[in-house]
Amino acid sequence: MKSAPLHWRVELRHVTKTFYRGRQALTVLGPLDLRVADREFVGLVGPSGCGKSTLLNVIAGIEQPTSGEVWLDGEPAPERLGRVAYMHQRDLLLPWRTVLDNAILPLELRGIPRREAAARALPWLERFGLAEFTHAYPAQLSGGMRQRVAFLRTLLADRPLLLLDEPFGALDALTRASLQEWLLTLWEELDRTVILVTHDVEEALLLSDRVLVLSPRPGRIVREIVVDLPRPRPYEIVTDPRFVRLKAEVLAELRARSTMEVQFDGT
Amino acid sequence: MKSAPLHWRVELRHVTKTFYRGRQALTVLGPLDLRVADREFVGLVGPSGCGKSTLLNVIAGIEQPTSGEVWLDGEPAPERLGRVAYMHQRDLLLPWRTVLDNAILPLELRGIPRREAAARALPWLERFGLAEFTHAYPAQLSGGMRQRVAFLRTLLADRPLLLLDEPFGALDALTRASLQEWLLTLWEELDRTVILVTHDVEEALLLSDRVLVLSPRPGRIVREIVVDLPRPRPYEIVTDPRFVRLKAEVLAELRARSTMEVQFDGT
Amino acid sequence: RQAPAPTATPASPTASGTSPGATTPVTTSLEAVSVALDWYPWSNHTGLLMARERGHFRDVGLDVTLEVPANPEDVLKLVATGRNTFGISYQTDVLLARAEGIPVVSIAALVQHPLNSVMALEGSGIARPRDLAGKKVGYPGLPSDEALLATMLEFDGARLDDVTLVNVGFELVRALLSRQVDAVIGAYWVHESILIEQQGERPVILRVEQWGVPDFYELVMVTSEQELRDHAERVQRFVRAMIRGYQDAQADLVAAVDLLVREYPDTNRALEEEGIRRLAPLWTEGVPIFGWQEAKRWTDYAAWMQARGLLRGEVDPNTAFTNRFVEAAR
Amino acid sequence: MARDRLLTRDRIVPLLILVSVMLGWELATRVFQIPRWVLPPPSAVVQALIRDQRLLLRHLTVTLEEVGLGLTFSVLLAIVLAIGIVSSRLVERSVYPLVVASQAVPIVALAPILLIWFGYGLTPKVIVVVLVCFFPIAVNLVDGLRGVDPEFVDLVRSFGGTSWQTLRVVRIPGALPAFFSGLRVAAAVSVIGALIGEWVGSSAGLGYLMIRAASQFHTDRVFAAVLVSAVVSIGLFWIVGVVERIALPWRRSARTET
Amino acid sequence: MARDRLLTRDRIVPLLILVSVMLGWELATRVFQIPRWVLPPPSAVVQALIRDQRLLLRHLTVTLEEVGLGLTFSVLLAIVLAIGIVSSRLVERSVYPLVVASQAVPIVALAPILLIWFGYGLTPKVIVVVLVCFFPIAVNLVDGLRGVDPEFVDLVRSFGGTSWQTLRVVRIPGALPAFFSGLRVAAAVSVIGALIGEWVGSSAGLGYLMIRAASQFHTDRVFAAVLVSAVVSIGLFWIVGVVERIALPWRRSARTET
Ligand SMILES: Nc1ncnc2c1ncn2[C@@H]1O[C@H](COP(=O)(O)OP(=O)(O)OP(=O)(O)O)[C@@H](O)[C@H]1O
Ligand SMILES: Nc1ncnc2c1ncn2[C@@H]1O[C@H](COP(=O)(O)OP(=O)(O)OP(=O)(O)O)[C@@H](O)[C@H]1O
Ligand SMILES: [Mg+2]
Ligand SMILES: [Mg+2]
Repeated sequence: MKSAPLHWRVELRHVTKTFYRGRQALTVLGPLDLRVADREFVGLVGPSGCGKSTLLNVIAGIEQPTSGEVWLDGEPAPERLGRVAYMHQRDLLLPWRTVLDNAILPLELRGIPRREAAARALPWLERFGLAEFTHAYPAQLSGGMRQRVAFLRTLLADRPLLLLDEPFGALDALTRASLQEWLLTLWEELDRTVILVTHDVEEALLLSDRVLVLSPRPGRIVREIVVDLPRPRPYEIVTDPRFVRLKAEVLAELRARSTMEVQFDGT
Repeated sequence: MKSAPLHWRVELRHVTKTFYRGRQALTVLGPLDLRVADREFVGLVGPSGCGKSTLLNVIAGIEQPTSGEVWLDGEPAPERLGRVAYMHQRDLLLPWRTVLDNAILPLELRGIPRREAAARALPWLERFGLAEFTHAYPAQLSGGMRQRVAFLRTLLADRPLLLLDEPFGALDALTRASLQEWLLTLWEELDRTVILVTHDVEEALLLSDRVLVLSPRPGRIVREIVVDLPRPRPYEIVTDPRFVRLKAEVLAELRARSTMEVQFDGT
Repeated sequence: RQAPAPTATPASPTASGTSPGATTPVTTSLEAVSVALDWYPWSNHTGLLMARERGHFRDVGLDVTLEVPANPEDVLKLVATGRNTFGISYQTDVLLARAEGIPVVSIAALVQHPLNSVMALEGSGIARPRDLAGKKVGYPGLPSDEALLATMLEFDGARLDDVTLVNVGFELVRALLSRQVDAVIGAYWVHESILIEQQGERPVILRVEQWGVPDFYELVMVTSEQELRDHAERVQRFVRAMIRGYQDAQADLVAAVDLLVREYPDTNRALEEEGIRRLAPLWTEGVPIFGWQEAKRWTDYAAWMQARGLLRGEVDPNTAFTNRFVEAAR
Repeated sequence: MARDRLLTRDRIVPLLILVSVMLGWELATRVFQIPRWVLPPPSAVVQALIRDQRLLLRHLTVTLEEVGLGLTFSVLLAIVLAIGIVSSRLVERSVYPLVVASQAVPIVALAPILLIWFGYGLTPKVIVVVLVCFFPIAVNLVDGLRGVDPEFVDLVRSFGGTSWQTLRVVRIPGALPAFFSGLRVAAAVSVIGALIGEWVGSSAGLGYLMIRAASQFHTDRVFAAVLVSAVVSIGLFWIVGVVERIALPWRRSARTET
Repeated sequence: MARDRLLTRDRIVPLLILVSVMLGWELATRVFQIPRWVLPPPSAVVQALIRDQRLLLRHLTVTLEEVGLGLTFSVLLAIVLAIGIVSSRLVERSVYPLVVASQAVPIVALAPILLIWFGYGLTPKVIVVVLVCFFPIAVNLVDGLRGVDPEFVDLVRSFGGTSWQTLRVVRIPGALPAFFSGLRVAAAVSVIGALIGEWVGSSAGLGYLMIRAASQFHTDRVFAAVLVSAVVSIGLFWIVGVVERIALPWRRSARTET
């Protein structure tokens, strides 16, 4: 289904990121090289605090790498804000906007008239089970509803590259499954490239062409697992031996590098 | 291990909750009766927006039910603020407090001197992988780190009843497993009662004595599943046929009531 | 930017409200001029009101607006820049202003003697300046009042150091009535004294010219040198009409106060009735015609100011005033 | 039901307090024999209020016009300044100090300039009102525009929003609560701005009336005018609150999101 | 490196702007022949500043004392009032209107009362400064205390925190940014408060100096004093900014949390 990439959608060349707290330096992203092909679906897993969100920030252009370069579409892209659709880990709904107005924000920023934008968003709100809350303010939503609005907002941004940071973390299994389907449909039919950060290894394997495992801070890619399972992948695939093997592989890789031992002994 | 309860820790008697948006009424919690025994571990699952968080708010006393009564420890408890340790769905870390000061907030509120409180909190910060960030501000933490701080804060509140709203949603599998262990240890050794809201059916089944399935809004208890698996339950139990059956049962119950169909057909 | 032309007198927001100007229909032939008043309208302004009311200004082709700036000192600046054609100011200020290069000239004396005086309350044991020794004297914080008091004290064998000066801002009477101070200087014996009486107290008044201060003109009508150069004839017409106004007022004090109260309904009538009775004689006391100024008074007063350190630099008092308009109006 | 009773109590008790303050004041003036030319008893003030009602009303109209115009221009000026200051470090460093300095220029220095350049009309009064009012709005707006959650800004930037769009979509809505704080302050002090402005040469307005009444020892009238000014201040302050509630519907709805 | 250059540019350009403002003003006074007794050219003001430096310094000390005391009391008063207002609906309804009304009382009405009750010492000036300064602080503090995220309040309540603890732990820290906005405004206007206070009757202070200089047509000295006042205003404003940065370390560290 996927043809060989004409170029790399995203290319990170030896990127590192260091934060400074006062005089204390904290390197959160080790030297990291990453290439994502056009139309590829890449999953990113790694321990909490390893720099996944930072990595997405860097790709989106919100943060600049401390060293290294980010290339987009085969060219260096020192200024790359607005070139990707980025769903942040926090939902970041603007509290003074209704659900609808939050969702259509990216359209509004592109100068699309409100009527047209709303016409485009409303069917999606319906599908995402938010129709009743079109004119509600974020403070009146449940956690999962907020996340759905943020997800919709990202979809509406309509960029070839999607960066998703834990997009379904606050959703129940079913809503999650439903949104995952949407995401896959979009990806397949609209030729998107997706980088998905998730803590759910099953989710990563179900959706991705390739899963990258990051080490604890400073985050580096320690393992690349190509998910050579046929698509579409029904949920039942989780019991498929190949799937189980891949999952065990990812978990083992994560466990091997975990800094946090499971301490059963002692309170 | 658990003896028969002397009384009900928590008892909800025909509780409902209705919100008003302008003149529009929105009943989010159907009439709901619930009894949680002392030292019981109850899991709560349900579709997003069904009223789980609202239910915990009502139990904690942050919201009053629109009708019905909440009893604690065998007595009506119209004013029950401060009687439970509640971990909200959002982390709610105070941005002007460091990690340590956020964690010891409940101790501070009980008038425990800062030194003593810090002495109590520091080993936990260490165990939770936050030692390096003791004096960092929340804005400098990753999503999962924030959640860990919020969890620790709730543990330090040191109340017999724990209400946990998606406590591990932002954590990777390993960190999550580690914290789950801590939670179980605490629960068993310190005689806590736990009500856990989670979207992860496996998590619910792994940890709980009883899993309650809520219907979509307005949330009612539509199914009660007693998890009659022996403890301790290693993670491998997920492949145990009994476990698989329970999980299927819960999922089926959820699916049966889902308002959101999985739509594969049409973009 | 230079100030706008003086003819462009702004429409007062209240031209149709309290401003008296509105009552007279303005015909196109009239020339608009304005007078900056020294203070809110009081009996000393009745001459101008009369001149307007009885049509003297109209007869000479003038439409006169009266305006009250914030600070008495600002009058001279407003006149000098042409914002106001004429202004009511003090002899002291005219000399001070000229020393600073502000080109204003006095064209008529409005009051022939000082009104500023030392006031105490009866029963305070103060009957003459030397009695002030060891007492507190309130004043508005102005150097000229310090000089006046110093002269009076020295004239009566005491010194300024013997008294405690207290700057009471603009609350002279209240400071005195409340016994915060034993006496005040800077109050008019034809105005504040009456306020004191109205509160049921009896003031003791020490007039400055009786205690060593050279006699001077409390209030004078001023205009700018520019106006004198360019519109001498207009000034002449103004002075002529003004004099007739003051003559009318002097001839019928009751009508004058009536007019004041009519045009400014928030006037304290009892105060002004008594005030004009004491003030009116001073308009012409000892002079052949209203407005006359003696050169000697100007030179003596300037010399006194210089001696007291009030006036720095060279000021020729003879250029600070002119009698030619008053004389021609005779 | 309990709520209704509470509301009523909430209205009655403050009224009682107000009445007792008045009574206390009345009594104090009598017991301590405070002369009326210092502080007239409330009874005298109310009498003056009734007696001079037409006078007060006429002068009030003038003052209200100055206040209205002044507040309008203040808001406009403050918005322009604040946006300039937050948008450009250059503007901040060169203009902000001047803005602050403007708050230290007393009327003594300003009055002659205002009169010479703008005459005795409405303009100088409006300028004084603006000078008094624009500052709290501008400072609050600057702080508000700067204080928005930086992640919201990042969000808009990540969608390709320009800095102008960031301003419109995030900073300005986020700064509105602060803006209204500033506006509240401005509304309350606008009246005194007009009173000061009227002191700079005028023939009408409550400020004019006060000075004249004070110089003639009509202290009851002074306080009647003060009372009217105070009511106007409170009224404007309250109006800002109402406008704020209408302009920020999302704040009303904010409650425990979970 | 680029950052350094920018910083330098950021310092130099405003200076250039200031200089050119000065030059423009100087030129204007010459070209349009604005008389120096209306608006002295900056050269004359600077000359007066140098000539009268000792005089100015002496009076400045007095004014600074009034400002310092006034600001201190303003902060205390504002805190007490704001906490009272947000804690009790009763206090809000009975006291807040009076607080707002206080902003409409002009000095004309106040002067006699101050004079008779407090004499001519430091007290009445400090009172005037407080009257001018406490209000913006109080309003901002009230709005700030009310504006904190209600979920934070719920959090503390759910841990059994009393309303006093909620105030201490959540409301006050959350209101600090708003408090500093108010304090900034207060700092900038405190000087003019002192000048007005001195106008009520004093024997020293920049306000006293200005009135005296104005009465003698020493306009250059008036403006030298204005300049000093402006510098004090800017200085106080700046100090508040520094204190704020120290008091709110978490705001500096706030950047994209992800
Ligand atoms: N502004 C900042 N200042 C200092 N340190 C920061 C800052 N932002 C992030 N960090 C640190 O960078 C590290 C990586 O953070 P990041 O948010 O990328 O982690 P993550 O992989 O997304 O974790 P999680 O799965 O918990 O969301 C963390 O240790 C965090 O404390
Ligand atoms: N303050 C409010 N005003 C109006 N509606 C509200 C308010 N708070 C919550 N709701 C509504 O109540 C319903 C239940 O919300 P709640 O947060 O309890 O859901 P939840 O079960 O926790 O969902 P999630 O799993 O997504 O967190 C939602 O439909 C939400 O929109
Ligand atoms: Mg993250
Ligand atoms: Mg929830």
